[in-house]
Amino acid sequence: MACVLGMLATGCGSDQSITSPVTEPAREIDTLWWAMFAGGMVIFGIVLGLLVLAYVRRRRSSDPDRAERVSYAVILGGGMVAPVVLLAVLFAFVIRVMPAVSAPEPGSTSLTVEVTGHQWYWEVRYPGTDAVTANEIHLPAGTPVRIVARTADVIHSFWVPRLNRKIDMIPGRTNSIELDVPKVGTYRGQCSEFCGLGHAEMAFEVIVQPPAAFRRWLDHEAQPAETPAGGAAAAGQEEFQSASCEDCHTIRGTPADGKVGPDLTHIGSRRTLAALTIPNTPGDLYQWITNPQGWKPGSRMPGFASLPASARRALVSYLEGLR
Amino acid sequence: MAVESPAPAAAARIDRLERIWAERPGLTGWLTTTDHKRIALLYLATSLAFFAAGGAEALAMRTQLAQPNERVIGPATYDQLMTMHGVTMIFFFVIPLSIGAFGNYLVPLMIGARDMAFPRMNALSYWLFLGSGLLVYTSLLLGMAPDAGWFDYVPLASRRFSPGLGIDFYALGLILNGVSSSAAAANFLVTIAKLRAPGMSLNRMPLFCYAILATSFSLIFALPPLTADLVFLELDRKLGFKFFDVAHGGDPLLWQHLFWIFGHPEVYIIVLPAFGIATSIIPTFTRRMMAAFPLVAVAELLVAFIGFGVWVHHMFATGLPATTMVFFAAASLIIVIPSGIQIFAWCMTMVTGRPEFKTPLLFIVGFIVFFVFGGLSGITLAAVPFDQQVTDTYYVVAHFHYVIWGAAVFPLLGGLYYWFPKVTGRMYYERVGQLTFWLVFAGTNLTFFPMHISGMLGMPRRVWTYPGGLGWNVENLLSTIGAFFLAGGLVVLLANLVVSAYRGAPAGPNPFGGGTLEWATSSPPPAYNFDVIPQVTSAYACWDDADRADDRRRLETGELVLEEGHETTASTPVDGHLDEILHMPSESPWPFVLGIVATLGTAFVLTDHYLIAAVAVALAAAVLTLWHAKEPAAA
Amino acid sequence: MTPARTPRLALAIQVYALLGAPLAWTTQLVVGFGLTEAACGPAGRMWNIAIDTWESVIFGLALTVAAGGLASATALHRAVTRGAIDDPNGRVRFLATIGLAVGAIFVALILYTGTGVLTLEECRR
Amino acid sequence: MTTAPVPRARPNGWYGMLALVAAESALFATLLATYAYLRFSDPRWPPPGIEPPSITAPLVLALVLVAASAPLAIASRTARRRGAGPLVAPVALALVIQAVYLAFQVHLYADDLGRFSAGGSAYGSIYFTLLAVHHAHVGVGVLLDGWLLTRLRGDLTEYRRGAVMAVALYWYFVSLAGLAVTATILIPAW
Repeated sequence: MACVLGMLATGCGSDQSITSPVTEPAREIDTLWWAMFAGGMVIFGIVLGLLVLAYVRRRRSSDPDRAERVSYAVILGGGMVAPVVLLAVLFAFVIRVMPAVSAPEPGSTSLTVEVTGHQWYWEVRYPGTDAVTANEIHLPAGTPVRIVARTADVIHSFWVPRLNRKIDMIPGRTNSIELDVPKVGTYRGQCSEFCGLGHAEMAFEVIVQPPAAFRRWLDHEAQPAETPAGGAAAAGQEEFQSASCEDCHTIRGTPADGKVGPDLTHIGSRRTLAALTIPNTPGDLYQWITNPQGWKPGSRMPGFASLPASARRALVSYLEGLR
Repeated sequence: MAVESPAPAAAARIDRLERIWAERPGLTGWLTTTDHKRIALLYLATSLAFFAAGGAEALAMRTQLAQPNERVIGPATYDQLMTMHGVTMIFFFVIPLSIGAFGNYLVPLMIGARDMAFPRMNALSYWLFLGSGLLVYTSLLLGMAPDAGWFDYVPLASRRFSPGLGIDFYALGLILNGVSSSAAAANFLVTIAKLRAPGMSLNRMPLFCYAILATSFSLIFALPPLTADLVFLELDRKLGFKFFDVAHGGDPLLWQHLFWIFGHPEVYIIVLPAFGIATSIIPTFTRRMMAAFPLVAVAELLVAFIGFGVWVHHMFATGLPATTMVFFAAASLIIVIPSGIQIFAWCMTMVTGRPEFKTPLLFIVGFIVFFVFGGLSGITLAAVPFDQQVTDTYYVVAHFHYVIWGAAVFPLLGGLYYWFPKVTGRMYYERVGQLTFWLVFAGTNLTFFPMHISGMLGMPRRVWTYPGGLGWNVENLLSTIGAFFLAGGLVVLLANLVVSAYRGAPAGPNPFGGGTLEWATSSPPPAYNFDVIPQVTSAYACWDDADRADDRRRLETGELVLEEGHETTASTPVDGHLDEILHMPSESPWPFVLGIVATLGTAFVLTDHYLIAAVAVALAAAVLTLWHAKEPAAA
Repeated sequence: MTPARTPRLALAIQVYALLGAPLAWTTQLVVGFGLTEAACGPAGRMWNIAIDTWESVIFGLALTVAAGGLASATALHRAVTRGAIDDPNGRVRFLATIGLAVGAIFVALILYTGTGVLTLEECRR
Repeated sequence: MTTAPVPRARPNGWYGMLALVAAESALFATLLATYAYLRFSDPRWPPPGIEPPSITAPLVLALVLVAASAPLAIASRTARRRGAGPLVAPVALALVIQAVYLAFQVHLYADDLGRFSAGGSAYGSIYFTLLAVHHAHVGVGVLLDGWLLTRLRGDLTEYRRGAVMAVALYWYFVSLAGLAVTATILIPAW
């Protein structure tokens, strides 16, 4: 069992581990886990002990009546009485933790973020503002936030292991969980309900900032895209319209209002592309535009290898300019 | 207690029995057989073939997951492999092997009967199973296998998001498989209720039969919800019904509820026969009766019964009200008690007996280790908040592989060794057998233990690839190495059995000194099983030498030899008093024909040829009227 | 009125000892789960059903029926060990032992379920 | 006619039918639970534009179906005791009533299909599926009656004795299921 602890210890630091909680609910689940783990190891030890005892005593024959009486005692004790008591304790512990991980009471949160699952990215909206982004959820530190989880197509599951339990996004239902993150930082999450070809490449990040910095980010995010000054970026904007990108993507402040793909209004300021599949650098963006299926097989975005390289470079500089 | 050369009068009776029960030789014999032993061997061969297919799918998946960002297999192929791996291992390997092969072969022998209650329906169950397996595997060969996971959640499985025929292959194939399993379950229930040897009251029935009884109850009541669910899905996909379409009043959670009302009893259906095998092997190798016999018997029935009230623990993350979930959390916790009773009963039988750790018992010890470890991780999954963290991660994959592979397949492997002498008449090589145990034991741990860790580190299920740098790389590499190591161990195990089948030392009727009635017959048993229907006075009839000697005497006088045709005895269900002599139908081509007609009919529904499918249904009805055209020989 | 003298009653007690507690839990699960599903669902919210009162009624009924099953199993077991019931092949004693185990487990399960449902807040997702 | 004493336990065929009845009752329980589940997940039930079904015709027909299994019960008791009573006549009578019942129900079913579609809403889907499954069971039952009549010519062998009892058990189940299905279908009309 040493190897269990060893592996888990090395894993503690990892970015998506259940055993490195940051918020109150995640900590309660973590405590519940380690309690169950300890109890489990004790019981596992007892059974292993019995098996070893059976091996050690294999030569000795005991008188049948006494054997049956001893067996009945151990079976009734270990198989019925002890479990009823131990499970009652565990059940009480479970009942105590359940409210802490339930959906927030109405009115108990000061910010709401609507996250909608699509086949294979996350649409993020901030009600009360025009801010729409994708795959990266900015939150103010130390503030109770209600995440409203919906889906636009199949069932997905919103899950940031270090912050709270997962919640499924089911058509026709509005589920929600509370994220009240005390520590500033970036926390990785991933879709955890099989949703088709791109299920493996449907990750997202929760970026927790100090409240002031968050406020600045939100105001900026709500602004429509600045029109590019000139040069390559302006050429890129025409390319964006003529190459039918606008049928799938929305850029607020421009005629582009497609709903199939994510909102690209401030794509330049995002850290990653294609739901955390690739970093957001001009080179990667160029590769992505040329052949998205190479990075994310099954993605709905067609490849634009047929466009001349100069057009694709113009597109990249236009999109990178959308800070 | 060996069968010495019988006196002349007895020899004449045995010859007459052999002539009556003789089977047609060659292929037609196999196609028309209704002998439960030959049907069991058909089940064994077919389920092992599907096991090889399922294993190959697993190795392909593990190769793709060996390292981060690998591109050996694309997501389209991976999703088909992972769905087919799940469907194959559950529906075409572990249940047909445990119920079709072990159940069919052993239940009539253990209760002292000459065959199952409905021999021809028994054959039909096999041919429908084979038909459904081939139907589903045609989809893989055509490259359009189902790809929405073994539980096939809607709306991903609806026509809009899975337009191909893959999901239709899944739904119709499993409906056909469900019919086969329901027929088998009904067959077992009536056999165990009516065909027990005189004197075998409920408290003298072998514990393996209690496990099969519990499994059959589960099958009878669990399969209809799955069939209804699959019919709803097909109506939605093919005729545009609105069961699961939210815009028109439907609800995707309806699919999940109905699937898991079937799903969880299904996993107890997988593990219960394995409990039965464990409770058969342990008394033989510890030379004492199973401790607390009544408690172990009721524990198996309780696991099946409470298993129907736990299904929402698969849906804890769907946002149901806490008060709804708590019903199922409580039941999921309490179901540990029947398992606990059995674990302590097994251990105490070994502690207070004189265990001889031969290969079968080694596999059972391995089974206990995995079942306790998997059972404990199961309890953690019953704790709602923790399950809401780890559901749909590799922690759950590790749990159910420990419980299905470790706790269901290990006793099956032990059972293969334990009853190998009875089925083939030859002994397996003991030292090689123990080697295969340690290989498979190590392989299982190396493959499935690391998955606990990658699951705790947040790795979701069913991902065809994963990024590096999240601490998952080591675990996945170990699992892949373990998977190939495990495959190697299984090849050695199979080789050991195949070679021993031809070159093993001849084994007498009871090489291990087993206590149940199958050890009272020769190895391999004759077509009619028992020349005299045995009288039973205890749960371990083979250890009652007086009764067995009594059988030899009654062979002389011809009492209960029943040699006027395919005959066996029937007794009252509770107390096992001799009630009447039954006439059993003999071999017949109709089960095979009906199997083909039903499979083709399903295939026509699949390809929207509803008219031809209707013709197939009419044809099936015609075959059924001919089923007993010549009524079994009336007395 | 020892069960031996009235076989029909003895049979009824045996059946109650075996099936009383399990069926009580099944009813609690089906009715209780159905109630929460209905009352917290989109249609049910309009009828504002007093869930907790109904759940405690179901809980009470199930518990008494199950406890009755356990009690009759104990009586049966004591009667058969005292030899008051003729049991040639040991089947009645076998069923009595089973009835005790079944009764105890389902009483515990009904207690777990009932306390859990009543502790948690109605319809909180 | 066999001379052996009447066995205490029922024939294997009867127990086999009991297992089938158990599985089919699980199927009907699933369908009725689905009806209830969909009812509770949709405030407007039945959806606007679909009037609830009329009460009289389905109720009367359900009671007729229950009555139709009475002659079968008589035949079954006669078979069980190997009595001298008639067997062919009661089975034939039951077959006629049940066939007429089925004709009426199919007519009502076609009439409903004219009023609203199965693919229009979840209500339509479960309504038509539930009725179709029950009508199918009645159809199979009528075929069983027909098959039984062809086998009852000549004396009552053990096989035929079991067959009569099994078919009677099947019809007890189908008529009770008919009551449950009718009651569920008429929920909106209460």
